[in-house]
Parts: sequence; structure tokens; C-alpha cells
Amino acid sequence: MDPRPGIIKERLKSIKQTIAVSGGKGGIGKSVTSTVLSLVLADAGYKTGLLDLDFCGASTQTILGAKNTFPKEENGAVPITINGVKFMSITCFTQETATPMRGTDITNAITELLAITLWGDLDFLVIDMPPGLGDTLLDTINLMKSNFLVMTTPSKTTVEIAKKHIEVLRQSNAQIIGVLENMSRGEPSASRELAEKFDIPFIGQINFDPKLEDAVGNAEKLLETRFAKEIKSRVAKTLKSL
Amino acid sequence: MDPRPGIIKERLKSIKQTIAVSGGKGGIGKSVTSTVLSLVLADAGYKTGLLDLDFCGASTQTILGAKNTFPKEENGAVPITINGVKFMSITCFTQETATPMRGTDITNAITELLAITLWGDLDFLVIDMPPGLGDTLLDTINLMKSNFLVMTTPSKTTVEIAKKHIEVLRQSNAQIIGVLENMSRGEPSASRELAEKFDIPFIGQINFDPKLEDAVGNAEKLLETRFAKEIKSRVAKTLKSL
Amino acid sequence: MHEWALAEAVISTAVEFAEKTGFEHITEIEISIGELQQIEEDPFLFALEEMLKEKSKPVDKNTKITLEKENAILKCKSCKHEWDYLNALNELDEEKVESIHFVPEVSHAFIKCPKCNSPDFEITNGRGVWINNIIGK
Amino acid sequence: MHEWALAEAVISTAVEFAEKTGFEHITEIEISIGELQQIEEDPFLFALEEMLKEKSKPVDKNTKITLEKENAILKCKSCKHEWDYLNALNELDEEKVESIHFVPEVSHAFIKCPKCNSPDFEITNGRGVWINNIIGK
Ligand SMILES: Nc1ncnc2c1ncn2[C@@H]1O[C@H](COP(=O)(O)OP(=O)(O)O)[C@@H](O)[C@H]1O
Ligand SMILES: Nc1ncnc2c1ncn2[C@@H]1O[C@H](COP(=O)(O)OP(=O)(O)O)[C@@H](O)[C@H]1O
Ligand SMILES: [Mg+2]
Ligand SMILES: [Mg+2]
Ligand SMILES: [Mg+2]
Ligand SMILES: [Mg+2]
Ligand code: NI
Ligand code: NI
Ligand SMILES: [Zn+2]
Ligand SMILES: [Zn+2]
Repeated sequence: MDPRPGIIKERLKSIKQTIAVSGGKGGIGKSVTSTVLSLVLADAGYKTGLLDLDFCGASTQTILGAKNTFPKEENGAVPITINGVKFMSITCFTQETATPMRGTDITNAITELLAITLWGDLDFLVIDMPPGLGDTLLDTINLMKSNFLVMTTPSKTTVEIAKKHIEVLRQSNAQIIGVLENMSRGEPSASRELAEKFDIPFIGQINFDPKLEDAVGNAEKLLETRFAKEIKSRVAKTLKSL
Repeated sequence: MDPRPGIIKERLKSIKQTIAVSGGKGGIGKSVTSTVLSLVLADAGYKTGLLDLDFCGASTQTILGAKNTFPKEENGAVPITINGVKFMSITCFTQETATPMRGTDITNAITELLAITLWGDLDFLVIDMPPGLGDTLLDTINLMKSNFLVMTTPSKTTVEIAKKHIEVLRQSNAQIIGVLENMSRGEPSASRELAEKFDIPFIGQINFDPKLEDAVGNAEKLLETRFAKEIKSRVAKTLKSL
Repeated sequence: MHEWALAEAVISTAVEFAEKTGFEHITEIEISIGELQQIEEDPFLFALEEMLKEKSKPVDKNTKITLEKENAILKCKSCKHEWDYLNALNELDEEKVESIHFVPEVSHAFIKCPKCNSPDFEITNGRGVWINNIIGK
Repeated sequence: MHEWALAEAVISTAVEFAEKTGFEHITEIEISIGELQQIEEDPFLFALEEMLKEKSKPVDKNTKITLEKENAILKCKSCKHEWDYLNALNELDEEKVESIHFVPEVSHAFIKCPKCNSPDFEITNGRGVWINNIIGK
């Protein structure tokens, strides 16, 4: 019998709200959004955690510019705090070494991380999700009570994949916070239509910010970007009003 | 005993070259590149196939604008030809229905597809790979003799993930054709440095093409884009000279 | 009839097996057919026998084929409920059954847990074609 | 010592098990410790016993704990070679062993098949903490 699932509820019970930043497609800004959202929430005084579940494409450590993230071993794994955000990622253990994992490894690693990580009291736990409809998504649905923020862009393929993503979340009875369009071009939005079709809140549009890439790797600089201001005004506000 | 792996070599033996378009990160243009590359090769008179292995984020059917792709059942699964390209994807069977799959399902589905698909004689089989270092990548390495085209973009996170991707390919003794940078901004390229560091050919840079999105869904229009011309001059040429 | 392609896989696996084990003649191949894939038994058996007729040792017309059907059982990874595919099969239209026939994993597009509606289930039994045993000497 | 967190998981799973089965008292919990995770036995056992002291039925100070070590076996999915983790362990520096101690799957970053160099292996035995048996009445 696997002892780990039995303690996960206990480990998550002092977290007020869990937000899984997903959407299905890769490269649509899930990682910059989840990272910046966690920085914005911490900056506003909320107790915030960031959990990177994109094991095979982990990038929040690069976006944060995080070094020395190995957790403290104290009756469990206590996450290191970076710019006010409690941070947990597979890269805390692997650093910059490639870590190929099959689905069964991913399930095992997620279960282990959730069983040993001591988050303490949190207002928000933000999860950076990988692309796809695979083990990570299904395990997150089964093991945690997450609220999903479904990200899209204006591109056709992204919207079609987001539609499938919402279908799986609906079938699985998972909570959906809303649809957020990134890299918008100020045009009429297929993402808004998608949200309306599924009767999900359309949270808004985030513009392409040409200065964002330059701030990647520096948390203070990230907080100064227009991107961060848009995340704050569109997303963080919605979360607080939930 | 699983009977399927025993026939895969036979099924692939009349394919002169297999090109897996990968890179690790999502949203870097693997799907538009693999789709357009297959169109360009077919247009130049080569017998070409396109295999979409991104089961959970399949998008080549959308990019091609492909309808009615259910294969013919004739001593196996005979792919439908679309604009000169033999096309095989999980969406040939699921159409636009969401298909969540865990890693073990992915391994099973890839094995099944490779065992039953009758490609016939091909000069090129182009594979659209999903993001990640998971089951699909590892199975592709184990089951097929592919040559990997490693795609990147100028972004820091993409280059770091591509580095890990190359590491896994190297450890697995897989062939690497080279590194191709997409959505370039004409700046000094971290991707070129990456290629040099691993002593891999740097194939070149593909520019951001603002008219590409408009051509998505229409194979003829795609062939007319600047993007297609760059794929033709940079990538297709390299392949033919191999 | 893509059954032909699967029959080829069985024969070529048996030949490989003989090479590895040093068997001179394969006397029997025991195959199990999982219900989920809805293999048509007669064409499949026909294909196997046609191929064997053309072959010489280690497999040939004297190699006996036995087919055994296996019920398909699905198990939900979310609520742990187990159910029989037959119940789901009756509710699927022909096109979907045909798709599952080619790639059984696409069942995740068309079948949901009857108890909790999750698409996250495991195929614990009866997926498709499997070689249970190869007997030779 | 994150062993404490895993001990909590064992205890809470045993309590849940008692609720499900209707056991009034859990008399014994048999735990296997997989070599890959390099659990420190003494602190782990100490944590379990400390927790049991504080508890009352269905688990309490009379609940017996038995620990059994399990060797770790890795199997390459590329060339099928099987090997013993002990051989790999001797070549890993302390930091890597410590990382694997937290999340055994990160072994895929640090260990390669000794025969073909692939990082694509399966942990067939001895991954980490597992409950072999819970005995009660
Ligand atoms: N609104 C934006 N403005 C500018 N660049 C962006 C924006 N959103 C995302 N990006 C960039 O796009 C790329 C992909 O973003 P990322 O967060 O890694 O996506 P995902 O996690 O969905 O794969 C990164 O280089 C990121 O910096
Ligand atoms: N060179 C380019 N110019 C313009 N748009 C591009 C270019 N390359 C990719 N895109 C767009 O970027 C998005 C991601 O591309 P896609 O091929 O789906 O990436 P991946 O398959 O790596 O996830 C799509 O909307 C695609 O049309
Ligand atoms: Mg990401
Ligand atoms: Mg793609
Ligand atoms: Mg039945
Ligand atoms: Mg040993
Ligand atoms: Ni058939
Ligand atoms: Ni420890
Ligand atoms: Zn269920
Ligand atoms: Zn090996």
C-alpha cells in the first residue's frame, strides 16, 4: 500500500486557494504568468507559494533567477523563500541537469513532493502546469483541489487545444477560474467566444510585452514590467474577489 | 508477449529518412515547422509522410486544414494523402474530441500506430514531436531510428530546455541533424552558441512571419508564406544534402 | 481488415522468438484477443493461416494457432470504480468503435467512468492482441 | 530528517485503513524501505514510535512496527539491461544521493544505464517507503 496519498490532504489543508495555471498548449505564457502572479501576490502581502509541476520543461527557476533552492530538511521538505514566494520545483533537486521522466515517474514524483512538502499557512499556492492532457494534469485533478486558470493566445491551434483542455476539466469535475488570453493583439477574441461557449468567466487579455524577455531571470525587474501590471490588474484582482 | 514491436522495423524499412522535429519547449514552432517542411518536401517531388506524435496537443491537422483523415483499412492502416503528404495523427481517429492519455497509453498508442501504418516508400517521414522529455521522446528513440531537428527560439527558457533536450538525445545515442532557431530577431544567437557547445550543426534562423497565422488551416496558402520559403532554403536544403 | 497487419506482427515476433531461443520449429502460438480492440476473429485467423502456408521453418503450415478472447475491464483512476467494456460498447456508435479498433487508447476520447465521469481510466484487461505463449522445440 | 513526514504518511494511512476495514486496533504495520531512497532507519523508526506514543486507538504504543529493506533494481527500457543500484550509489556524490533521497525519480538525472548509457530506466524494485501489510483486529 502506498503511504503517501494518505497525508496529502493534511499537507494542503492550510492553503486557502490553489491556482493551477494551465491551458494545454506550450509556449502560451503559463510559466511567466504563474511566476509573475506569485510575485505580485507576495508583493501585495499575501502568503504565497509557487509549485512548478512542469518536470520535463521546468522554467520557473530560470524566470525567477533562483539559485540555491534546495529545501530545508525539517520534519519534511521546507521550501526556500525567493522574493517572498515559497518555491518548490523538481529543479530544486536536479539543478540544471536534464531529467527525463515517463508518466509513471511523474505520478510518483508529484505524489512524493505533495507528501513531504511543508507549505505551512498560505493564502495562495500557484501551480505552473506543463502542456498536455497527460499524467500531470490528471494527477493534479485527482490529488489536489485546484482551481484552473485556462490560458490561451489568439492563435487557432491554441484555442482548439484550450477547448479540449476545458472539456477534460469539465468531465473531471474540476473548478475553472476562467479563461485568460495572453499575447493579445487587440482583435476580436476567439478566446472570449470559447469562454462564453462553456459559460466560464473571460478574465481578460494580456498584451505582448516586448520588455518582458529582458526581465526574465530577475524578480524585481519582472515586477516592474507592464506584463506584471496587467497580471495584477486582471488576474490578481479576480482571485481576491473569488 | 507484445507482438507489435516485432514488426515495426519492417514497417519503416522503406523510409529513407526520418526527421523528428523536437526541442523540448512548447510553442516554439515545432508543429508549423514539421507541417510546412512536409509540404515543402512533397511540393519538391519527394515522397513524404507526416506523423503527428503530439497526442495530447495535436495540431498538424489544424495547420493543414485536414478533414476526413480516417485511414483506409487495407492489410493495415493506409494514411490519407493531403496536399501530397501522407498524414497520420491520433486525430485521424478522435477528430476534435479531447483525448487525455497517461504515459503508458502513449507508449501503447505509438507502438500500435507504428505497427499498423503502411507508409510504403517514402523519401522523408517528418515527425511532429510534443514538448517534454517524457514517454513520446523516449519511445521515439527506442522504437525508431530518427534524426532529430532541435528547434529553439531566442528566449532564455527555450535555450535552457533545448540544452537538456540535447543532453538526453546524446545520452541516448540519437542522431541530431542540427539546431534551428525560430522566431529570430536578428540578434546574436544563444542557439548558435548552444549548437557550437555541443558540436552540432547550426542550421540557421527562421524569422517571425506576421502573415503565418493567417495561412494556418490552408496548405496552399502556407506554401506561399515567407516562413515556407525560409524553411525551404534553410531546412529542406540541409536535409537533401545529408 | 487491418487485422492482416497485426497477424504479420504475431508471425514476425514468433520467428524472432525462435531465433532467440534456438527453437527449430514453433508448434503452437497462443494468442489472446482483448475485447476492447474488437478484432474480427475470422479474418485474423485467416490472415495468420495464409501467412503460415507461405512460410517454412521455424513457422509453417504445421504451426497451430489458438485464439482466446479476453473481456475488457476498465478501472477509473479517479474514483477506483471498475467496469466492463461491454456496457460501454453498447453505447458507442460505429465510428468510435472503429477508431478504438485501430488504436485502443482513443477510448479515452469516447468513454467516461460511469460512476464519476472521469476520462482517466486504466485498461486493466482485454486491450488488444497479445501473445500468451509460444511453444516450440 | 524529512523521514518524519514519511512516518506521518504511514501512520495516517494506517488510521484510514482501520476506518475502512473497521479494525479497532492495528497490531502491526509492516513497512518495506526501498534502497533507492536511502531512508535513515533509526530516525524513521524513532519518528514512528514517537507518533504512536501520542496516539490512541486504532494505532497506539502497542502497534508494532517492522522494517524490511529492499534492494533497488533498475532496468533499462532501451537495452533491457538490469542492474543493482548499489553499483550506481558508489559513484554518486553526496548531493545527488540527497536529492534522490527527497524524490527518487530524480535518479533519472544522475544515473545512466551502465550498458548503453540511456537515462530511460525503470525502477523495478526498492524505490522507497511502502506498506507491505497492516494487521489488525
Ligand atoms: N505577454 C507576453 N509578452 C511577451 N513575452 C511573453 C508574454 N507571455 C509569454 N511570453 C514569452 O513567451 C515564451 C513562452 O512563455 P512561457 O511562460 O515559457 O510559456 P509556457 O509556460 O506556456 O510554455 C517565453 O519566452 C516568454 O517570456
Ligand atoms: N516563424 C514564425 N512566425 C510566426 N508565427 C510563428 C512562427 N513559428 C511559430 N509561429 C506560431 O507560434 C505558435 C506556436 O507554434 P507551434 O508550431 O504550435 O509550436 P509547437 O508545436 O512547438 O508548440 C503558433 O501559433 C504558430 O503559428
Ligand atoms: Mg511553462
Ligand atoms: Mg506542436
Ligand atoms: Mg466483457
Ligand atoms: Mg542492492
Ligand atoms: Ni481491422
Ligand atoms: Ni530525509
Ligand atoms: Zn470514476
Ligand atoms: Zn541500456
